Amino acid sequence: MKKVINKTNDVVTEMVDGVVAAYPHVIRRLPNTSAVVRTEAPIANKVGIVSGGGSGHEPAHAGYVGKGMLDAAVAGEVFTAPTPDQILEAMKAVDSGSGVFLIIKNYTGDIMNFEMAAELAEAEGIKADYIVVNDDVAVEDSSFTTGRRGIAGTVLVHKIIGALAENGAALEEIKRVAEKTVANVRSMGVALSPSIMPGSGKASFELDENEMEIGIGIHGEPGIERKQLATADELAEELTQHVLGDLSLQEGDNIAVMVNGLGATPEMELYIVNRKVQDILQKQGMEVVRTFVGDFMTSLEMAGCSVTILKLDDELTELLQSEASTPGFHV
Amino acid sequence: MKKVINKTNDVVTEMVDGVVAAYPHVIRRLPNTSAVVRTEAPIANKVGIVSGGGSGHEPAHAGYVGKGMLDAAVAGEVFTAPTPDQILEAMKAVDSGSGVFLIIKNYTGDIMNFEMAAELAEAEGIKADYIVVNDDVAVEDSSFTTGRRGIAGTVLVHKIIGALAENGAALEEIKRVAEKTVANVRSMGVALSPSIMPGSGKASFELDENEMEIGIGIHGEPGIERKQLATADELAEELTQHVLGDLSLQEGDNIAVMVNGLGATPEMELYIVNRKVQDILQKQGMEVVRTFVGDFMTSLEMAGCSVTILKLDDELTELLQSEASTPGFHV
Amino acid sequence: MVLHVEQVTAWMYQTNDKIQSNKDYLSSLDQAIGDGDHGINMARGFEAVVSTIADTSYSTVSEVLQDVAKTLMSNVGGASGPLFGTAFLKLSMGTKGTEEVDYSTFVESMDQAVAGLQQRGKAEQGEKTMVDVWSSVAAYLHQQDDFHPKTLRKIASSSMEETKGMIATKGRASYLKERSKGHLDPGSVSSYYIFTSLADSLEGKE
Amino acid sequence: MVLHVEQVTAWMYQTNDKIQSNKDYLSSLDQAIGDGDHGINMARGFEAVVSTIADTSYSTVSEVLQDVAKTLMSNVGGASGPLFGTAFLKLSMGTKGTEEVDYSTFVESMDQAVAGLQQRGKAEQGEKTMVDVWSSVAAYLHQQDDFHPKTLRKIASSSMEETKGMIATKGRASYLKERSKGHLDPGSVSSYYIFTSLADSLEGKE
Ligand SMILES: Nc1ncnc2c1ncn2[C@@H]1O[C@H](COP(=O)(O)OP(=O)(O)O)[C@@H](O)[C@H]1O
Ligand SMILES: Nc1ncnc2c1ncn2[C@@H]1O[C@H](COP(=O)(O)OP(=O)(O)O)[C@@H](O)[C@H]1O
Ligand SMILES: [Mg+2]
Ligand SMILES: [Mg+2]
Ligand SMILES: [Mg+2]
Ligand SMILES: [Mg+2]
Repeated sequence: MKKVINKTNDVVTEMVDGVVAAYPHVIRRLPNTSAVVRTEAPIANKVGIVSGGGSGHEPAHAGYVGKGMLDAAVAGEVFTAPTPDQILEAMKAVDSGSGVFLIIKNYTGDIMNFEMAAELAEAEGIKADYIVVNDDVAVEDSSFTTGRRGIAGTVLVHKIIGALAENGAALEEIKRVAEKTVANVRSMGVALSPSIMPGSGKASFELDENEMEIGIGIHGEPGIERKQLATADELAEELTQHVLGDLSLQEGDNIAVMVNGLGATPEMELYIVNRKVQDILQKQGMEVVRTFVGDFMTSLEMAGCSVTILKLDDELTELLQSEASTPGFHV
Repeated sequence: MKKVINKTNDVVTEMVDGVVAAYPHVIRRLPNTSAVVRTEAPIANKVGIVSGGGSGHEPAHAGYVGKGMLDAAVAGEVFTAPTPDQILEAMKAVDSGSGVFLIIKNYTGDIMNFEMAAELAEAEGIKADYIVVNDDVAVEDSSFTTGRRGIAGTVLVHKIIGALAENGAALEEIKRVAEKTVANVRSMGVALSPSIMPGSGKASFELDENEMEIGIGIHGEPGIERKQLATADELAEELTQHVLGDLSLQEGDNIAVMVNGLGATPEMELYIVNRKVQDILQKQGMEVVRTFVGDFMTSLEMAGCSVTILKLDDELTELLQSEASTPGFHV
Repeated sequence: MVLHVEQVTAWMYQTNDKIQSNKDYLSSLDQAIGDGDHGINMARGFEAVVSTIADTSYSTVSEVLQDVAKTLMSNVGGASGPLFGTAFLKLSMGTKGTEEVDYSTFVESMDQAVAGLQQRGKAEQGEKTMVDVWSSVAAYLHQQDDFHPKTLRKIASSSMEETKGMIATKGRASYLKERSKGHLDPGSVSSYYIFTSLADSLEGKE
Repeated sequence: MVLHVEQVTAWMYQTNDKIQSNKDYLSSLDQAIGDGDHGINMARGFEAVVSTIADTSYSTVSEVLQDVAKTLMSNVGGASGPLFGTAFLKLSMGTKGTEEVDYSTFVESMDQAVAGLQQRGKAEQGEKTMVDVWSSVAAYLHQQDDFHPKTLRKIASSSMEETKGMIATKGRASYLKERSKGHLDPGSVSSYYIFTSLADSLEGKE
């Protein structure tokens, strides 16, 4: 395990220190927590937007704290949802009296810890509501399953909801738009190599020299198929078609696109994938309003990428295009 | 060799297509070249800023084309300086009559191709000048050597010079500030694993399971020492001290810092390094005006990072802090 | 038999010992069908539990259990943190008011713990989660009128073993569908350590 | 002997054949002391050269050499592109005006090629670059009064082999300092292919 770290137990706390040390004008760390909040928080008359989850997905989530996105991000241990008390501290720090909205990815651990935090916050008189993001079409969504996982599409939910909150929208309004956004965002990823947990030094799964896993989860959860490594065009085609297949899009629809690197894949390769993704979308008559290419929701040093499509109406388009200025995301 | 590509011969041209397809509102590709220029170029009364080099360093260089940075970037084949004719096309496309300024990294191939392009441009009546960036303190700088290599510090030169050109500065003024910037920027990197050339499928060098190479070049050129993998703090200390040792800094000096990922290293680890870098700088009484952490000048899928410090005076501070809005860099 | 403060603290020390020495084993179980952190999570949690307990003096069993719950809740995270936290919180609430806890009070509080787990995690028995061990132990306790450490161990063990044949439909292992079969559920193995440690402490081990 | 258009085009076809079949070898030489792209660069360049030549009809040697120069310049990149481009451009300029090129004209243009290389790359002999082969060949040609393909081959080969013992002080290999010793210089090996191919074409091979 070749990692640039100190003690494996300290990776999260030292990482949070390093993030705050990089952007002291944008964010600060809440004492005795691994939560990071905007320096200006709480902002009067603004609903506080809080996200978070296990670490290892950087720049998610601390990198998205700032103007037009999150008011706070709570970092759990590597691949482990943060605890309710930490989330509660973040909620308290960003609540200006207008309430707090949580953006949660659909994993059992994340939901339970964030829900408990919301209950604790409400017990302390803080209005709280939340959305669960479940964009990963690799997982079947039915009442007999735990449902689709939340992956890179979450970043676009941060963007949309962050813009809305920045405009001063009320908690109910935020909930409505969040539901609409989640209903319209879909993603799917592929892994070429696993991530390695700093704690155990173990790979999250094993792949042969010529294999890839289609539909991978961002913690190494299994996908839908393990097969021979394909070309960039074949991969782009497979991911994009899966994603499109789960969205009812029509010619001329406005969409946003994200080609997300999982950590170790060079940006060169992400752009080669994007070339084909855009080609497919153009042939289908889609109007791509905005594209994001880069490492946005990673899985430590996993090699691979994901494709996300968000279907836009006028309201979402305007929110997507409005200013966001955070360490990890700019519009 | 697990790469998300199509044909190895097509990686550069497809990558350039993918970049342009992602940001059609910011950049366009010059027909029959691998040069990318700002959509608005040439901009009246503005010196055109052109950079470039071999591919495999993404987001360098196409990612830095846009407001407040480059007017054009020319992509060579992987790790191979672009040819004079391509550079010339880029120069012609961005020249508004105010001349063109080239930012070149100090490698034999880059210098020769860019110099030839400058000669060709001057033959066509375009005023041209250039700067050679040589920030890598891992290499001895003497008249008996080819001198220090240009690495991540180049991105800060793009930023400073881009801001100056955006303000309408003349070519001579740009040359003066470029020389000052290059005289004050120093970097050093470390590799934990090599990059792999798509063309040959070969690793750029070999490292044992527990080794690292201190002072690595961004094409896998050798550094100053190969040794046992160290902790993040030890690495940060070693890189930072080398860089500081080559800059005459005094307590209270203003500096900018870049912790740059070489490609495959998770952002988490870059932040852990940054924590220590900032700690060292603070203890030495430095005023860190701005920090950049991320993948800015990569070497395909190389694991590792570099540390860059730019010593600032008032002029450079103002230029550093002014707006830059490009796909790969924001201030 | 009744439960004293000393037995309950011994229970926690025992649990911590087992968790720490099986940390890698638990993580490897989770690596097979989850994300590989269960051992790390539980080791972090119970290390915090024993350090809290060591620093505090308690007069009731309920107080010990409340500290256990709070410490797990704020140190474990993931899926198992809120679940074990909830389970111990319910045990604490169910045993409130008395210095010692008699058998029937413990059995009732176990019912509440199982209900709490199920409310939090929305899992039924048979979904290959820790609920399988907790509800089996609770059901077994109902059939007795006092603690029997040996049978308690047996029930904890057999219900843990049974998760091996199950297909996960809750938690991270559920993404594997049929492929989750043939692997033990990590949270059930931790729960097994918890109940064998209870048996140990009832037998007087410290 | 004089050089005709046919011989010069044959020279280029021969060179391309050798470069293509030694592409991986050249890259592996460059991998040892450079960045591993020399074979790829040269293969790309000479593939373009032969395709340009195949599509064009020439009346003078100089015209062929000018197309070679331009094609290498705009297809190779890196260090070797401008250098080989410059060398062939100087050969083209030095052989201008006549349909056929006689020996002394060729020798003079080789001097100009070496001077051009040195001006562009700032390298002297002994710095472990292609200059070592080009200047050795030029010096040898001066000692003769006609082409001797076999000795030409020998000189090209020995000067290429000599780079093995040198420490690089120019180009990417210079970063290795002493460690560059014991490796052939890739650009010198390509240059060797160029001059053995010239010998081949002088012997009538196509
Ligand atoms: N919905 C649920 N109800 C009850 N127990 C669950 C549920 N989901 C997961 N678990 C338990 O949690 C264990 C995994 O815990 P852990 O690995 O620490 O958390 P995570 O899955 O978040 O990484 C599983 O083995 C299972 O016993
Ligand atoms: N300054 C120089 N003068 C002459 N030849 C040089 C010089 N620098 C490099 N070379 C030649 O170029 C060759 C390397 O070419 P190539 O690998 O294609 O370019 P790059 O080094 O840019 O990757 C070296 O083997 C050497 O012969
Ligand atoms: Mg986990
Ligand atoms: Mg090269
Ligand atoms: Mg787990
Ligand atoms: Mg080379």
